[in-house]
Amino acid sequence: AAADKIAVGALRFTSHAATFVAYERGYFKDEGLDVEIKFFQAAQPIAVAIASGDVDFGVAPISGGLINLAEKGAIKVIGGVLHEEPGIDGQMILASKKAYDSGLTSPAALKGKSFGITQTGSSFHYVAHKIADKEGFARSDIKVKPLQKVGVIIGALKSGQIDSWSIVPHIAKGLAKGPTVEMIGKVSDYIPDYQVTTVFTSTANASDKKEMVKRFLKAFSKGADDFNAALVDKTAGDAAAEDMIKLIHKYVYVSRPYEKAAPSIRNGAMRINKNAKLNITNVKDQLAWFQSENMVSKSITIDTIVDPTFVETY
Amino acid sequence: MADNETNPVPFRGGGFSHKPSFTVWMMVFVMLILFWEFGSNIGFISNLVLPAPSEAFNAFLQLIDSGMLWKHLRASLQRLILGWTFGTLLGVGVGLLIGLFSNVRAGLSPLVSAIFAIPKIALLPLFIIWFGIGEGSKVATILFGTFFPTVIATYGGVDNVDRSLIRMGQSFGLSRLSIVRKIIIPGALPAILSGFRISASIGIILLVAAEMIGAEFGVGAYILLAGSLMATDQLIAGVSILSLMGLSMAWVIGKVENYFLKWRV
Amino acid sequence: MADNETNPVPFRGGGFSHKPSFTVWMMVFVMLILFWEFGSNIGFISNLVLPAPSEAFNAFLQLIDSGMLWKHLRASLQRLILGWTFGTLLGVGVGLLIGLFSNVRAGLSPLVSAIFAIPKIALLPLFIIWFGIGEGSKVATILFGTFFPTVIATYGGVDNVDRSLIRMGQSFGLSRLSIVRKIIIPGALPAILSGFRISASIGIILLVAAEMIGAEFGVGAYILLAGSLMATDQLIAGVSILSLMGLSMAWVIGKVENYFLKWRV
Amino acid sequence: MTGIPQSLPSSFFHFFIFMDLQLNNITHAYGDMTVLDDIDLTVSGGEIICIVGPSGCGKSTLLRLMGGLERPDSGEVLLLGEPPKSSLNPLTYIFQDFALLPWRTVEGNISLALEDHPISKQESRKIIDDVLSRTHLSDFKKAWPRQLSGGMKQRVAIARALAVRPAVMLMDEPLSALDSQTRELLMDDLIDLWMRESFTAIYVTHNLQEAVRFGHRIVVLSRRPGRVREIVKIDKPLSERGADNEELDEVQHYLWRLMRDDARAADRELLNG
Amino acid sequence: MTGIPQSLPSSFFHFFIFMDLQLNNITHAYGDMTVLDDIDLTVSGGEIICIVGPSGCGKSTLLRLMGGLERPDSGEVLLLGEPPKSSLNPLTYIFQDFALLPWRTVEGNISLALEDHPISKQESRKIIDDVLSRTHLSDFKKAWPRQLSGGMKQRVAIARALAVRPAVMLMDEPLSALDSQTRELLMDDLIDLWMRESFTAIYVTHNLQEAVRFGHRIVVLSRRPGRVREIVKIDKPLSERGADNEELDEVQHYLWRLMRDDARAADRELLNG
Ligand SMILES: Nc1ncnc2c1ncn2[C@@H]1O[C@H](COP(=O)(O)OP(=O)(O)OP(=O)(O)O)[C@@H](O)[C@H]1O
Ligand SMILES: Nc1ncnc2c1ncn2[C@@H]1O[C@H](COP(=O)(O)OP(=O)(O)OP(=O)(O)O)[C@@H](O)[C@H]1O
Ligand SMILES: [Mg+2]
Ligand SMILES: [Mg+2]
Repeated sequence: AAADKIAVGALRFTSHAATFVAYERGYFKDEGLDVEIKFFQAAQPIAVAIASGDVDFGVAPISGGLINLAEKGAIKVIGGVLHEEPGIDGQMILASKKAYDSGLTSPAALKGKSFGITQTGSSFHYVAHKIADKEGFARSDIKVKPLQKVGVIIGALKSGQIDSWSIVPHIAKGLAKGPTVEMIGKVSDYIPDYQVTTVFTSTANASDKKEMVKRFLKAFSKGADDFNAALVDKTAGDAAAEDMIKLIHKYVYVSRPYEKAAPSIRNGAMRINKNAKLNITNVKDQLAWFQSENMVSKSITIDTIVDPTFVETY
Repeated sequence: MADNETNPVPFRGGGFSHKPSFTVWMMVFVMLILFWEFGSNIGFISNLVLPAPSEAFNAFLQLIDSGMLWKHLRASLQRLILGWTFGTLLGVGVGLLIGLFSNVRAGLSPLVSAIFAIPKIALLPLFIIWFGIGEGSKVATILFGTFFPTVIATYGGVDNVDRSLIRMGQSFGLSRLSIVRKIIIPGALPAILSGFRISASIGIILLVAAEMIGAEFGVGAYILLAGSLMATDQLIAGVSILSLMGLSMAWVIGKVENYFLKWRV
Repeated sequence: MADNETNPVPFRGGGFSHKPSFTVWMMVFVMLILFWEFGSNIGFISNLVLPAPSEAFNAFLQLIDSGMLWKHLRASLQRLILGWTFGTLLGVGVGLLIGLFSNVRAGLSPLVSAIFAIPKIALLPLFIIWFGIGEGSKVATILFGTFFPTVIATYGGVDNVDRSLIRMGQSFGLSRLSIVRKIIIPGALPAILSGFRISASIGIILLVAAEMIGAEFGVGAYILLAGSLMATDQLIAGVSILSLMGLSMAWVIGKVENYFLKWRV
Repeated sequence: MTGIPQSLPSSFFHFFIFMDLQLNNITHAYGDMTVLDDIDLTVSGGEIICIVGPSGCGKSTLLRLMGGLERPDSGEVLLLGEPPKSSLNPLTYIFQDFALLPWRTVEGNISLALEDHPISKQESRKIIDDVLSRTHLSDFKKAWPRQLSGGMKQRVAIARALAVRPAVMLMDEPLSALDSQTRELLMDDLIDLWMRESFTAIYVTHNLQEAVRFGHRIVVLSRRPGRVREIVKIDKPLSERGADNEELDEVQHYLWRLMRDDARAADRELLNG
Repeated sequence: MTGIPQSLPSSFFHFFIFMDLQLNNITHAYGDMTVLDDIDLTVSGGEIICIVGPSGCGKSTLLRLMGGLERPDSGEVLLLGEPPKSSLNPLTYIFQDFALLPWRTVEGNISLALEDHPISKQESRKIIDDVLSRTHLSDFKKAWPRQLSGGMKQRVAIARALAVRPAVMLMDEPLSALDSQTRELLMDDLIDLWMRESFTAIYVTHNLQEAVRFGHRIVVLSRRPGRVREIVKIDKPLSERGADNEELDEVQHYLWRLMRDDARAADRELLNG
């Protein structure tokens, strides 16, 4: 039979590596999928493109937009991708040197401080509120500052215009090495088992082409396994790691020479869930948070968002 | 003498002038809204991204009810008015300099073209460093965005002023300043005002970019949030507010034109 | 007869015309770059967001070396040229209609002000639905963005055409079309070309917005990526490419002006 | 001594047919300032009517009404007879302020009037060359209007009007910016032309000498609001109106007195209130 | 019957002082078309020079050079004597194309010339009222230029020039768009003015009658390139130059023949190639 033609939306980030690996190593072909990767500059348009039928699969964090599109019956979350688990470096909480010197040495002191986020309703926003909840002060006591872009937040943090921020480890470590930023905590202390990103598809695919979706997830997981083995668990040896970095460099940091790109790719590697299993407990928590912040309708249930029939959930 | 046919001289003149008609505009507007509502209802317009106007209107009512409208509006209007006023004032000033002095033109006009083409969004990190994440960077974004089109419109207008009128001014020994104030600026005014129409709209558009940075309130912030939540009814409500702002600015500029250009036919 | 003082008649004329000077521009440009480099090196300009020009230049060289420059440029130029050409053509057309017909003006000119003020970014989801994620939506973004300022510049220009020349055309029994082609368009041309300068820059800016949607290549995509990777040197390199594009467009429009407006002083 | 250059194609102005123009009770006002008050006038085909009157009395306005460029507030302007086929633009103006397109050369300004008609390129070039040589502008074919002197601009306007072979000419001070000898030459030219083709003309002028030289009838308008004060008929054929003609001088003096009295009355009014 | 209105403040034109103007070897070209060729001319203070010459011979260009609006390619224009203190703008133009600002009313166009000087509002209003009444435009104080007839525009230009109390007037066909009686009135006005104040004037005209009426000397320019062909001096004082003056008629005819010969020569040249 002729291969199914599908399009996968991706960003040029290491977190999308599973797609690239599955594509480069022919895992999609093995499953009879003729994949075309379509690149985007932000996660949001991928969701819209899936809703409009231009793209079949995408990887993105749970966001208000995703939930609302799901509510409209356009998309379904079918699996998990990035995940935080104990024992592995996860997202870190940072403070500007200025704030640190004036007493912001642990997340408990965040009350009344400003916290950088990209957008209202983004994962950074969620993290900030979870910290407030756990430390026992009102969410509104953390002053979130939407700054749109990671680069902008970094600038603002370094120059002390915001007091704090949370970010993936390789960026956090890089920043903390400098003189202007200090590390003050870990996100995993506040959100254990954080399901950072998920893989999703259109509702039509999830309900009518279940078999094709399964094949996609199979190939995708295989790519994830290779990636984890090469760069996260480092069980595959240096040569495999090198190969993996070279493969990813075709898609990420392309405009930089390999020597410069390699460390960034290596340090940026985070675990991708095996078999795309999904921490639905955390997804529920995220949904509840969106609902408590009035960003999505209170009547939405987890079933509206997630189709749990494809992968293991817990 | 040939035949006896008698005809009135055919009227060939007239035309090429305008009577404003509010009815026509209302008709167009109402028809558009009806078409849209109808299209949404029969599914001809996908509800996924473009909700029916009635839904958007509901979102708008909610915005009023919640009392947020005024907060958003106040914050945005303040930024817009500050940024636009200084942007256009500076723009007219620099445009005049470029229009008047060969050396300034040679040095600055390529610079204007070069910098104008830089997306404000790419400059946001710089703006934050320079102007902070408070009101400064927001006003600066709008100021920057309205400055350049005003410069171009102004020096285009100056270039188009009738040189023989300038010679007349010189012959009466008018100071250079007087010539600029009394001959060049009024002569370039139609072009400058046309530039204002453009810069006003650009200023409004840039509210969204400006309010990307640490804005709690503001129509742009409201739209950004609606966009990231894919709350299309709110998005359209927010966008409609911007449209209304655009309409109001255009209306004001129209009045200003009527007043200052009444010497034209 | 009073005294015997003899003076040449003081020269009062002249001025208010332009000689282009490439040297002045080069001086300004080189000085700016030197100032920037110097400022970066002594730390006066924070390296945090604005790398030294030399670093940006290195990133640019890398871009050339990797052979990506041409791919990015080709993709962007194609979108820009298509979008800008159709945007301005349509804009001039609609601008003429608004300038010529009272009813069209009454119906459309408020619409133009209303829609112009809508940020393209808010429309992106719509564009994806309507035009897909291929070239269509990218070209549409640029087309949309350049259309509105052109409309405004064009009807501003039409309004400013000397009515007595139109009467002359009518007296010679010229058809309405001829009057438009031979009197109104040439008369409005300075304003239209000035509008082109503005719309060209806007088109370039919108490359970034346009290439947010599923663009693999393109200067805008390069800038977006550099921004999200915080690669400021690449960001500045990308922005410089846009600047250069802005400069080139301005240069071309300058040549077109020289040709079509040679009847002016 | 001058007249039409020999090179003029003989068929060029052949098909002039008379067109009558009739003005009934024309009244016109701008705002609440009445400019023309109850003007009645019939211009027979082939007749030249000169209109004289003080500055601002409504002469140009009257021409605009006749040419259909403006609509009278009341009254009507009627055209009797079919316009001749050969005429490209039966009712043709020469504007007081020249109305040249600054973005077209001299040549281009003239061809503007021809382009809407089914004329071959070659023919049109011939017409342009002819009218330019008649107005002594051949050297300035490619010049922009801004490069022309005042008189030259006026001559371009005349050349453009001649190019369309008008059946009725509406001339608004067509020679005002010209020196006396150029004026004389062009006047002779016009008279020669009329003698061969008998076009109809309404000729606004403030030069009484021109008026008595050129007009079959001379309409004297009063101060604003313009009323027909008197119509002076001159029976002498145009061909016999050389310079130094006693009879014409007398008419001219008569006209002059007529207008001076009007002016005096105005002054008196001014003094008394 | 006309002259200066009684209301004119007697001190108004009191301080005219003579200024001499001297042109040495003036040559000027546009592109490679020589327009003025080796013009030598001295204008004494209080003298009125009329310049006549065919259309396009360089009269307006000469005025521009004298007024410092353009620089001659070679030669120099010298000014002898201090401009009088009372004069707001010693060298003042009346432009051939009026050069009115379309965005200022009649009043505003005149006040334009006054605003740069330290004059009280009241005084300036007085000056404006005076020059407007002298040009019979008082009713049109608030009118826009587009609402004026051709002649009225020209009168605004004259009024504006009079308002700045010039010591030297550079007049480019200042009466060309006016009917004969208005022209006569303004001419009388100018002559009266000159008799009281003896300003210097360079008066370009194509009306020979005006030239012999107004000029102490009449400079006849040849066809382009403009050269001084002849300078005719008229000794009769201005006050005695009424209408119907034999002597003046003779000069006028002499000038006319002079210029016609030039024109004929031109025609002959044209015919011979
Ligand atoms: N700016 C210019 N550029 C090029 N040529 C010019 C310019 N101004 C004038 N000329 C030319 O110079 C010549 C003299 O022009 P000028 O206006 O001085 O004539 P004039 O004697 O005033 O004529 P007229 O009586 O018709 O007003 C003309 O042939 C004209 O074409
Ligand atoms: N568009 C207009 N709007 C208002 N008033 C006008 C307009 N056009 C002309 N007028 C007025 O109408 C009157 C007659 O003007 P018109 O141009 O017909 O005079 P004219 O007889 O041609 O004078 P001239 O000999 O000075 O050219 C003038 O008083 C003028 O102010
Ligand atoms: Mg008139
Ligand atoms: Mg002249």
